[in-house]
Amino acid sequence: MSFMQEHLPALQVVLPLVAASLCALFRVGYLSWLITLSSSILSFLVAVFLLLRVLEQGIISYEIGGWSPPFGIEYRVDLINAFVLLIVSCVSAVIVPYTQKSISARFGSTEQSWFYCMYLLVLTGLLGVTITGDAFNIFVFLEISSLASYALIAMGRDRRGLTAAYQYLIMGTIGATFIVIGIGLLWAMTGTLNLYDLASRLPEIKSSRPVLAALAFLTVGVSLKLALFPLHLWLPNAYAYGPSVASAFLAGTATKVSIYLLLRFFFTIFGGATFFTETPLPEILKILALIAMFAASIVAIFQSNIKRMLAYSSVAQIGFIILGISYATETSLTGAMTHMFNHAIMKAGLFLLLGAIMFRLGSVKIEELSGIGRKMPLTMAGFVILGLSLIGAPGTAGFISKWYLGLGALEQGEWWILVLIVSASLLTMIYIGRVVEVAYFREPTDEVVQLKEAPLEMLWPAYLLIAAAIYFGFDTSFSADLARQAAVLLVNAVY
Amino acid sequence: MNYNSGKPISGLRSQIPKFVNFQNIFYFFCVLLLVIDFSFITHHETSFDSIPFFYAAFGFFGSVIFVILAVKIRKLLLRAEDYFDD
Amino acid sequence: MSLILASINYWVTIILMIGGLYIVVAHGNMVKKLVGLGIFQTSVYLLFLSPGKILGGTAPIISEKFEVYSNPLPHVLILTAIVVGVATIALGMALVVRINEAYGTIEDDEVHEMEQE
Amino acid sequence: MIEFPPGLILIFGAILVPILKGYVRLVWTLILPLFAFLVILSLPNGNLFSLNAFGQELQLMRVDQLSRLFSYVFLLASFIGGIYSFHLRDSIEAPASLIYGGASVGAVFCGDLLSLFVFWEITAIASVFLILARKTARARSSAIRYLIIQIGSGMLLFAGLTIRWHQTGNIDFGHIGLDSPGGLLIFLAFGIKCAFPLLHSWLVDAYPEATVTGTVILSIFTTKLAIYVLARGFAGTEELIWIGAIMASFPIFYAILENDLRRVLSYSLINQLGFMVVAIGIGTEMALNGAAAHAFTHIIYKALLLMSVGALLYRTGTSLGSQLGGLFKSMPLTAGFCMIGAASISAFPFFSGFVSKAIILSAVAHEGYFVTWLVLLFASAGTLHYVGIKIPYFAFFSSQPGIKVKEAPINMLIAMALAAALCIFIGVYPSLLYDLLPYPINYVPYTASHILSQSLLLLFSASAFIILLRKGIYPKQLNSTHLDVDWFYRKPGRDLIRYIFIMTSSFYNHLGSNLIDRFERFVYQLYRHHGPHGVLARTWPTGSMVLWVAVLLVAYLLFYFI
Repeated sequence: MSFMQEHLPALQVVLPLVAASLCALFRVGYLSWLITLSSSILSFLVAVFLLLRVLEQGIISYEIGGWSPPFGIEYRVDLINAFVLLIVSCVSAVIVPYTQKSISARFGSTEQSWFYCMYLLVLTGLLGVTITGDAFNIFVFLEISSLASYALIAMGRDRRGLTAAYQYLIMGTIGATFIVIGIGLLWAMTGTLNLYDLASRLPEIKSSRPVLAALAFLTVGVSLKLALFPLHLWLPNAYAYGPSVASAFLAGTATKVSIYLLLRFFFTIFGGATFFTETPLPEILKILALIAMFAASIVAIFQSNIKRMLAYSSVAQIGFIILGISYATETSLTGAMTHMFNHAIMKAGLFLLLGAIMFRLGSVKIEELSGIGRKMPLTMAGFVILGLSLIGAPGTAGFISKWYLGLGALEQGEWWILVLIVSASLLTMIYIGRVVEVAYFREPTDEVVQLKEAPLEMLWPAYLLIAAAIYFGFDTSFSADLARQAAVLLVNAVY
Repeated sequence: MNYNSGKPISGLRSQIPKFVNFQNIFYFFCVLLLVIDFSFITHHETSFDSIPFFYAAFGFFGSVIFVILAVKIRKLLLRAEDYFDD
Repeated sequence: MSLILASINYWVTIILMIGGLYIVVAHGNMVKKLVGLGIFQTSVYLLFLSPGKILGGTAPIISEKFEVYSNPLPHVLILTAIVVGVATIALGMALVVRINEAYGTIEDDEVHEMEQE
Repeated sequence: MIEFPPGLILIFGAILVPILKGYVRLVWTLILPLFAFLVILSLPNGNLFSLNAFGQELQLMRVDQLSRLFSYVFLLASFIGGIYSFHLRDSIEAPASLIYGGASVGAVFCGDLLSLFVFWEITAIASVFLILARKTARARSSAIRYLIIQIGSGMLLFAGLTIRWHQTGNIDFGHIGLDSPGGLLIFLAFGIKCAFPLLHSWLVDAYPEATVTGTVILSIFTTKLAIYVLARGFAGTEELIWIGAIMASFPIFYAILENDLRRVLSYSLINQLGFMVVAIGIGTEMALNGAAAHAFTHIIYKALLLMSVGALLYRTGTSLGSQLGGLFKSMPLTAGFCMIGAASISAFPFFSGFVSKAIILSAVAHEGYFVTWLVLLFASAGTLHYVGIKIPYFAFFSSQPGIKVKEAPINMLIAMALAAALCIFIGVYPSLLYDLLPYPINYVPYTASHILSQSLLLLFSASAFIILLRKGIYPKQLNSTHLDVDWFYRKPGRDLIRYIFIMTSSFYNHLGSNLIDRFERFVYQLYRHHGPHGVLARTWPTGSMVLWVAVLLVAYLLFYFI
């Protein structure tokens, strides 16, 4: 047991990786699903244990292969990435039970195995990016997860999934390469790749040009990966035309991990909140975030494909998170990290429910959904609850994060930001309201009349997320308090 | 403008015979109240409501002015029924 | 001139980088875009490798005969990066093949037009 | 004794409603308010229930005389509304009304602004379903306008409370006042729900578009909740006197012109709110008593009036004054109840409106606001015209051949009878109501002077009506629209918003391609071989995205290096 405990950080990454190769090896659909399910749940448990240990004894440092840092690769778990690990593994563990039904309906046994293999590789990559303390390792894991997610998206039902995957590939690769360039420049200046070693060496040469260039490359690269306006153009198509499961998974995790990277680079490596006050970065980020909040929401209002609408909504929500980051205070970062957590729950749940509609109806065009609330009451009720949470209605998780974001803005005396947050939420209300109106207040079309409620296997994972979205709307002791502790670490650049 | 001219009030004519008695009673009450007001009751809500027939005059002329004003205002505000529809 | 020659590796890196990006932007053929992407990635390999080379240095095998060694780390890293790059290009090519099957063309404006319908 | 926010009884109880059918549903929807009422009755005064959430201690049960009074009347109205809507077969309206009522009761007991905000938003969201359930295109677009404004009010409240919290460190809901930006925002939020002049258009826009029962339910809660919170937070705010005076007077002009009887009643709702707002602005104990009492009686008689017009709409399919008339013979009971409601709102002696309005008028006169007093007197005379006479006259007495309908359904009649009985009962035994008022009161409404002055006012005002009608001066009922403040956002505002949306989305869509266009022209100069159909002009996203990458990179580099 103590052996297991000691190697938990490695297990976190190795488990899904091994499971992925097993899937590729056996190529039996159902077996692969079982493997995926068990490894997802196990890695969720590992993440929980890691979090508990971090809370108990502080930072865990793990030396891969016994090579001590900064020469070897170090896995280092602190509160910040333990939190993100938990988000990623939790979303994954909830989604896997759902996948069986929707994937087996479309793919043969072998293809299913490949799907699960890719899914697990994405998971591996995301967990790896989060847990590793080595800059180059970040790039490798990032590419593992990205390559696998391109493949996942290309498995969509629509041929546009292929072009979406291709676009995503081009953009993702450029983003990753930018990150490598940034890392390369930092390495050239300091001679180390260990994040924490970097963090201790950088302050002396912080204002030298290569370091600033590295910062620019890292910022752009990560912004691309996290789909910050205007670098988000790959995201809507990718989420809209990929399989619903992939959309749910990626929406819940991939962008969150990229945001984590941003936090890690900005706050840990470049020295916490002081770095923010010294550069014009917060202003740029704030403006981009505000544009994202509004432009993407407005575009979302005009979408006819609900998956695309939600994808644009993701861009807007990322805007909210980045807005919180741009203030770089304890409260605003708490808001940003809580929103990361809440948004992962809400968006994953929304995409799962849409997947259920897609499964039954074969379309998620808004005009084809009229009256669906009567035929799929549970699905649509869930959609409404999560929609409310997305809007930020009190009593739901979404409210908590916007509350902290608003407070963060108020602390800086910028009450008008509060007004903007509120108006962006109103825009959210409009696009969610459109769906609700069509689903409940229009007469069902002939196709809709024949529908049955979504299968239970697809509903309960979604409802688990819905329950979480409500629960975290009332009990903030887990999400917000943990986020606050993490925010304190970030602001003070403790590592 | 394509609104109907509405229902004419002329229908009232046919009903008035039924109301004749009622109307007389109504007017009788008006006069009776005026008399009572003038002879027995003093009002003291404000300084000026003890002026004789204050309430009656206010009620009557207030209403007349109000209705005439409303008719004038209507000229400004009146639009077709489907004005807001596209 | 000597300034350029002294840091020739960086100049080459920059030229490759810009050239690669330009191809990605300017060419509508999806395969050519991937080629551009490849060139862009290659520039990064150079960026990492060139500072690792020390003139007169040798392979980092400890021996009494040599005192100056090249830094082995970038080679290891770039080996990984090349693998990643190859995988990316391979996946990209696979996607292009599938796009060609689905749309009958790999010119992105034609594909785009078909998607708009 | 159950220490549990009583509003939640209705909210949670509503979940069961869609499952239930027929009489079981009726009994359930009646038991819920009854049970909540008994719970509140058993509660002592004080802060009874607090909850830790959002890092704050939320007071969910502040029980005192004022909150008791409003909760009683809300539950009473819910009860009557439950009977009235018995005939409904759809599964949206009934639970929505219960949740709406529950949230209003919940809001009344909130001891802090944050939980108030929560219930505030629930009322907004639950109520919009009552409008949407009409299922017409007009109702749909009206509902969306309504929702946006209601949520907007909630957001203002939220912004106000955060600012206030930030300044004072607590979010207790006591007296707020206008002297801080937070207080101002909260005032505005309350003002929207209270239909302050210029902020009132949502009410007359949306209420007449709701369903038959929906309008009745809507008229009960939102605005009276606003009166309650104003009485709590802004009692004695001088500005309210003027706002209230305007509210009491301007709607009478619209009400007399409007054709849709439900819209007439919506305007009259604002006019009656005006009386309460004036009383709150005066802020003495007597005035606040008057506001509370008037809110109580008003809820009942306004519901009664809307129920009777709703019954007409239900039977005839229209509520337009120009298409109704002569229904006295076919719907005599409804007509009778309607006239009781009309007498109450016109404040005839021995009807409920009289005993509450008299307190307000006396309080206004007592504090020496003579102009306000005259305005309110004028508004009272107007009320008689547009509701007291106009509604019964055009609905039941003016002749209109060809409409032969049945009497209203029995459940509607029972509901109306209950409300009508209450109107008379309170009018005759005012002490029942006075005992419930927040402050001790020894007011005698039935003095000879009061009765006489009110009778004179009403009778002579009525005689003016008769004369004007005969002379043909009285405005005709026209199928028409009368412009109100909502014109600003429904015509130029809507066009502006459309324009902005179109501009943003096209800007957004073409941003990439335009930039590339420019870039292409630039490149074309340099490299002629690219030709006129240069690939750079293409809009496929990878190209423009990569360009964005480059642009941003350069931007960041510049910013960092400077």
